[in-house]
Amino acid sequence: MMNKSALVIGGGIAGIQASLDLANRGVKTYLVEKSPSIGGRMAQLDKTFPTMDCSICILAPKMIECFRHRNIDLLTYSEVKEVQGSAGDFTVKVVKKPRYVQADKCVGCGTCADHCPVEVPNEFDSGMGVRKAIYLPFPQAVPRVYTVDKDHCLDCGLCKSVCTAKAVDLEQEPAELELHVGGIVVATGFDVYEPLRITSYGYGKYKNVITSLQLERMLSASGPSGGRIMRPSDGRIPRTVAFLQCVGSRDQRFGYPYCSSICCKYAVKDAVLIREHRPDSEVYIFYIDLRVFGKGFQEFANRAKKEFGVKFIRSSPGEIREDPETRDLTLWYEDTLTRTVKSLKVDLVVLSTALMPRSDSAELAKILGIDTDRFGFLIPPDSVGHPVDTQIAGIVGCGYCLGPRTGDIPDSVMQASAAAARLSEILMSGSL
Amino acid sequence: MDENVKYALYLGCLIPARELSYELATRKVMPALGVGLVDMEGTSCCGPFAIQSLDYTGWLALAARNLCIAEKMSLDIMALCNDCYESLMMVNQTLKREEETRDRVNEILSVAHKKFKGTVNVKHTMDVLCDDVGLDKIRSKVTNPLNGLRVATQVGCHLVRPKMLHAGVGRGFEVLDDLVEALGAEAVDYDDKEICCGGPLRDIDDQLSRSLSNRKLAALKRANVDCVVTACPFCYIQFDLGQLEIKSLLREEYDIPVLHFVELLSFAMGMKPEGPQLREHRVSIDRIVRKLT
Amino acid sequence: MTSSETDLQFILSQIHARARDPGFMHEVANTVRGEGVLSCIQCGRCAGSCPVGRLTVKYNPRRLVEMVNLGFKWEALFELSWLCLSCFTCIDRCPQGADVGEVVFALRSIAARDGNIPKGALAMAKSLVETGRIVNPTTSVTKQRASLGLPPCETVPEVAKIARKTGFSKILGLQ
Amino acid sequence: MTILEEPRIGVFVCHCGINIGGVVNVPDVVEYAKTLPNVVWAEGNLYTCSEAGLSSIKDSIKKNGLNRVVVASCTPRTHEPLFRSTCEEAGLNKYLFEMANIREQCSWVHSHQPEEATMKARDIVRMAAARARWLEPQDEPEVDVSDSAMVIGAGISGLTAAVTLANQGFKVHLVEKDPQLGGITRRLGKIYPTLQDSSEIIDPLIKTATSNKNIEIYTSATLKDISGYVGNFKVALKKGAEDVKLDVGTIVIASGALNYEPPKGSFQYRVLDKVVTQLQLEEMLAHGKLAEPERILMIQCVGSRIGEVWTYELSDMTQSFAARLLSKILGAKKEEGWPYCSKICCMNAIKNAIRIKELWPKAHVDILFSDLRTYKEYEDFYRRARRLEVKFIRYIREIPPGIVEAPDNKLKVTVYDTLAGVETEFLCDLVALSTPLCPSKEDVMLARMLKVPLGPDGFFMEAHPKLRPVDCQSDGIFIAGTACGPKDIPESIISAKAAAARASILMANKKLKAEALTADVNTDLCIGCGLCEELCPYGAHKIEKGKSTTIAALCRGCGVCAADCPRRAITMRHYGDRQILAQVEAMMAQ
Repeated sequence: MMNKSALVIGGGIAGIQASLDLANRGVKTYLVEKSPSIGGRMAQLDKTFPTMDCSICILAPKMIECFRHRNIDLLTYSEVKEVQGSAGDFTVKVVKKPRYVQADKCVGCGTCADHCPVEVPNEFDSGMGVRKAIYLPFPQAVPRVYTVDKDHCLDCGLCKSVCTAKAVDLEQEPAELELHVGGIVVATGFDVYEPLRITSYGYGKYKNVITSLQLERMLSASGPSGGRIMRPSDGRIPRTVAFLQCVGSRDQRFGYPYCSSICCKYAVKDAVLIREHRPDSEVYIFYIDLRVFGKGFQEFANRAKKEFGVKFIRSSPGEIREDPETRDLTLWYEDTLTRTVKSLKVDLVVLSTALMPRSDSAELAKILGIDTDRFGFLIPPDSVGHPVDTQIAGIVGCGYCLGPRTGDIPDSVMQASAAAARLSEILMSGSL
Repeated sequence: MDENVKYALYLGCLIPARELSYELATRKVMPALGVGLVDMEGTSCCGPFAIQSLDYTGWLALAARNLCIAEKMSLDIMALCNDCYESLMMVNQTLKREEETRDRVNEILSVAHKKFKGTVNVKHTMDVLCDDVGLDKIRSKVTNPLNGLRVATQVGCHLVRPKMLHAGVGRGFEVLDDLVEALGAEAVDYDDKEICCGGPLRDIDDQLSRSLSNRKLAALKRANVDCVVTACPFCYIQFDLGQLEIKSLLREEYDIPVLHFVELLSFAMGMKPEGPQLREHRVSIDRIVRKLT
Repeated sequence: MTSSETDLQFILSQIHARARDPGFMHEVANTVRGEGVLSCIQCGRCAGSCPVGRLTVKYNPRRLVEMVNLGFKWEALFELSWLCLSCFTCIDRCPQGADVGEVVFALRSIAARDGNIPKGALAMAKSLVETGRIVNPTTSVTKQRASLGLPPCETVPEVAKIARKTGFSKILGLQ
Repeated sequence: MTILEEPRIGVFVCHCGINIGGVVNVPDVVEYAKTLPNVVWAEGNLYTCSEAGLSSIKDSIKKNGLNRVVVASCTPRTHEPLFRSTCEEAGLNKYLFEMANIREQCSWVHSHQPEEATMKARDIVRMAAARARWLEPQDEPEVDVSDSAMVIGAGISGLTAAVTLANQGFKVHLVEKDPQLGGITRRLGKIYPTLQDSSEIIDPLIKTATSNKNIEIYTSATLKDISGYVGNFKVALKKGAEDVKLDVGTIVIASGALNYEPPKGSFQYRVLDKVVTQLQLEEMLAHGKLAEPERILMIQCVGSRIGEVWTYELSDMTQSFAARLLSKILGAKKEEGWPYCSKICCMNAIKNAIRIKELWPKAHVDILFSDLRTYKEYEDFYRRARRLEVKFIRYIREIPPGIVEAPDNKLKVTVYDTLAGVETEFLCDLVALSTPLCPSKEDVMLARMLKVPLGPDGFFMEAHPKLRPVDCQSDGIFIAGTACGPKDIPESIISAKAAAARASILMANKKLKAEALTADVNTDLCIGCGLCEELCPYGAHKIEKGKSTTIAALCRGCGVCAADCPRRAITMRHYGDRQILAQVEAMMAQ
């Protein structure tokens, strides 16, 4: 007898969509998210391409829907520790990490954070802004419950004393719960490559060389700079910006050989946004092959070129040099289409960095007993005929944890629905 | 450090023929730092780039022959020249790695009654100074600290880059800076520091070769340094002799003294330069010597 | 850096199609150190790094590979490959491990095999085979060495034997 | 329209942390709200949407006998459903809830003018309360959803969608215009990147579909008419000679796409017989109709990415070259084709190149590309081709390759390689043009029949390109596979399964609540002029017995009919004139 319930691991857009489709299909769904809030990577983005929707604005309703859905149990700040059984009858051990804040009492007022004396680099802003040691990852977080970051907490107890709801409980213990589900959806997403090994680009050495995710946070109204693009070195608004594509992607030596397949698109989008933010700015995109495939993308790239005057240069620059006084950057590159070697002075360089597996993906795969490819992404045994199936019946994958087999947000959403369909097939009629 | 480190001294052909200053300084300094040097009998040229390019197997055999001599002495090789180092090191690693190449080369070496076994390693003088001697010991041996001396360094590509490729490890271009600072001098950064001196194009496209060194010298001038030190005899010639050529052909005058690092080290250790050493420098180093002694 | 007048002339000279050897890519790819030509995706990181490329458009490592793959043997062998410094910067930075710096060695060895060696390189090579050294001390230096008690630089006949055996002598046109 | 019972309005003003409270003086707004007509309760909440805030609303409904609720906080777009269901939980009809947006429309945009912002917040709350007085309970009409689906098209996507639905126990009618199943996939010999036979994928699928008792297959069938609405579509089709009528709850469009045929003469296509499309080459390979070639040359982006001028490339070129270029551009006649990137052509070309290289290692294969888009893990595929010595040459549109006949029936192709800056010639046995997938003309008819829109690129348009990639704007209709735009096989399968998932949700729930916000016809006033039927973009109005009626399930509440009815016989539920006027009057009042 099939247990008509499911576990979804990962609360990004893929996990959210899969949960909603399953729940609406009448399947009791447990959504387990490792971090304090669902939302995932999409919540970090400013605008989405090519419609230019505000990312969080179209995501938030879905997050709330998950939170409110009577068929969905939201288990945030929790991790899957053990999985046993087979399709139709899995037993899953989940550990709820202590938030040191009682979810049922916290009203999310933020008074605690106002009083907390500890400031920590904010991972949600990919290290650019700061948050307190008791924090809400971002304003639209779901659930709206604060979390104490014990690694940085001084145990001063200020938060406890100022909390009118008496929600803070610094003695909270981890809780383990056991779930019985019929199927499992893995949607753990991706990490972003840190281009430290590509020394000639000076990331980490030159302040004004940043990654594309850091730029997204800067562009975002709720980001560390309140939607203004600023040079980390002096806060000046850059006039000339250069995007470098394929940093860590299509790279046999320092990164990953595959194409991350979203970088060209978001680079074009960000370039247009920068031109809109500051019309007198010059934006260059250094690409190898401009991969703006998919619905509406080529057309958008043409507009970026014609209407917004974004400059496209087919080249992968050799090196970046920093002027020690002004912190301006000089790119040395060959324009491969005119075959001339040139140098270009810019205020800000944005590295379109590769997407890579979650640091703990191998670990999770082991818990689930499924294979990963040589990078650590989930790999469907038959990636053509059965693109979301893992080699264990009843365990399916969707979103970027399937690696470069996935593309952008629509791909993830489709895979999520497809994954939901696979489980429905199994749970409703036992067809494996 | 181990008190009786010994190395087979591989001079190559450029140094003993043109740069006695480097050889003499090395022969004085290394023992003083507790590094024994033993001369190698009957070594030939290492088979540098020009040759490597023309006949791959020939290059392997040529370098292997020199390695065999060190194997007989059962001593690791210390090479003074970046090209020698690069050439010997790459061949040593290739032959240790690829069996059937090794057999092919040994077959050729039979005409010289030699056989490559792969029992020794190849090091550059700078490696010996950093690994075996160590910066601390060098500091302790400095009797005449070079305080206030602004020194630019030219490491030379083949000391750094092949190592990164073949051994996967290796010091970056900062290796000489560390050593120079150990002598109390100031290591000055300058544009195009990591760029080639242009030496390899000598005799193939002199004009290009010159414009490269010219470019670097201009950068050195901008950084206004007292002198530039090198770890490679080719970079040395390119800068030292090069300044004369550039002066006459491009009408650019720089007058930047060029020294082998080991020379600078010897001064810091209170040793006086000998006659030939001074005469050899086409750009006079008197200024530096006076400053230091 | 903008193209100088001579460079412009050079570009124009390239625009006319020349006789090509369609098998050249294959030949280079199967020569020692030449495999790189098949890994290249023409991203241009090497050209953006090459010290020579910054001074002249006569040498462009990326374009060199493209010319090889198109089969333009003549350009590849005669004009381009000898301008490489072998400073290995391109190898250091190539994201594909295409190692143009290595490919150059393959090209030169092919050129040498066909007896095309620039004067400078040829002189060095001959001196090496005949004396075992590329640079030989002048008589005054020899004296000086003796007076300073430095070991003499004797010639090494074994090198000639080896060179004969590998066929290097023949390449150099020595008996 | 009259107020049924004396309204008892409760106003809940949200601080939203500092988002509102940091600018607007919330306590002041609360006190002000208390002074408004029919407001019997007003309070401030730190976060009205938090569990605390919500329970306070529920308590207050009971304690103070509220029969109208106003929440002054953020946007209804994200939070109205939340507050509505809260009211319902407290036994209050959800249409008696009204929302006032004092964040997006007030505190956020006036963050530097606290006083003015507070005044504006007062106005917004006053207007909301005024409207609340006139709110009426509404019940949402329930529609039965038939648990059978129609899938249009039996290619890889249609088959996948059908099987996925049938496996969940739904009845599926699979309609295919061709005599046999399998669509374009059958024409492919091999599939990238695995290079397995396409039959390995398609045959088992056809077998399961034909053997599944839940699937009714109609081949050589043509759709005649589709009417009705979500849950209750009525389909008329012709299968050969016989007429078939179907009642289905949902529809999946899997009509696929065509392979673009270049016009006669473009790249000498249909002028020289040795110029073929990539698909034709594929078939030649599949059926062993290709003799060992010396050289085959492939040209990418033929008929796709039209209208792209790479001016940035022209800018820096040497004068003499630019001149030659100009002549070419002026000489070249207007390209025909599509503006989008078909995204699968690069991999297809590489696939065939690899096959040729494996069959005849001596043969040369050159691929002329403009950007090589081997996205995702297909980069490995590209690398594999390079290792097999397939040559990739970057050409540009402005200098299209010239093709002429050459002796011993070869073709001479002249190409300008931008990466080498060299123009060169190739003698080849065959030239293959990589043409895009493009929408078929029949899609226009189909779209009209289904009353769903096509996008600017001619493919079916999804409800939202990011978050609803397989839904149509009209409920109950879903898009699978290449009908929505170029896709390769895994992507088609995924989208088909996704479409099935979305359709299954509707059918599994059997019933569907329609929005109460619909047109309401006053039959006493209606003269049956039919203007509403004509204007309604959703076909929600029908004239029956001389009077207009509304099909609630189709009505989107857009209000076009109400605005244009000459007799003012139509009003919109929940947005009646009185309710709107009350708001306007409240705005004017001080």
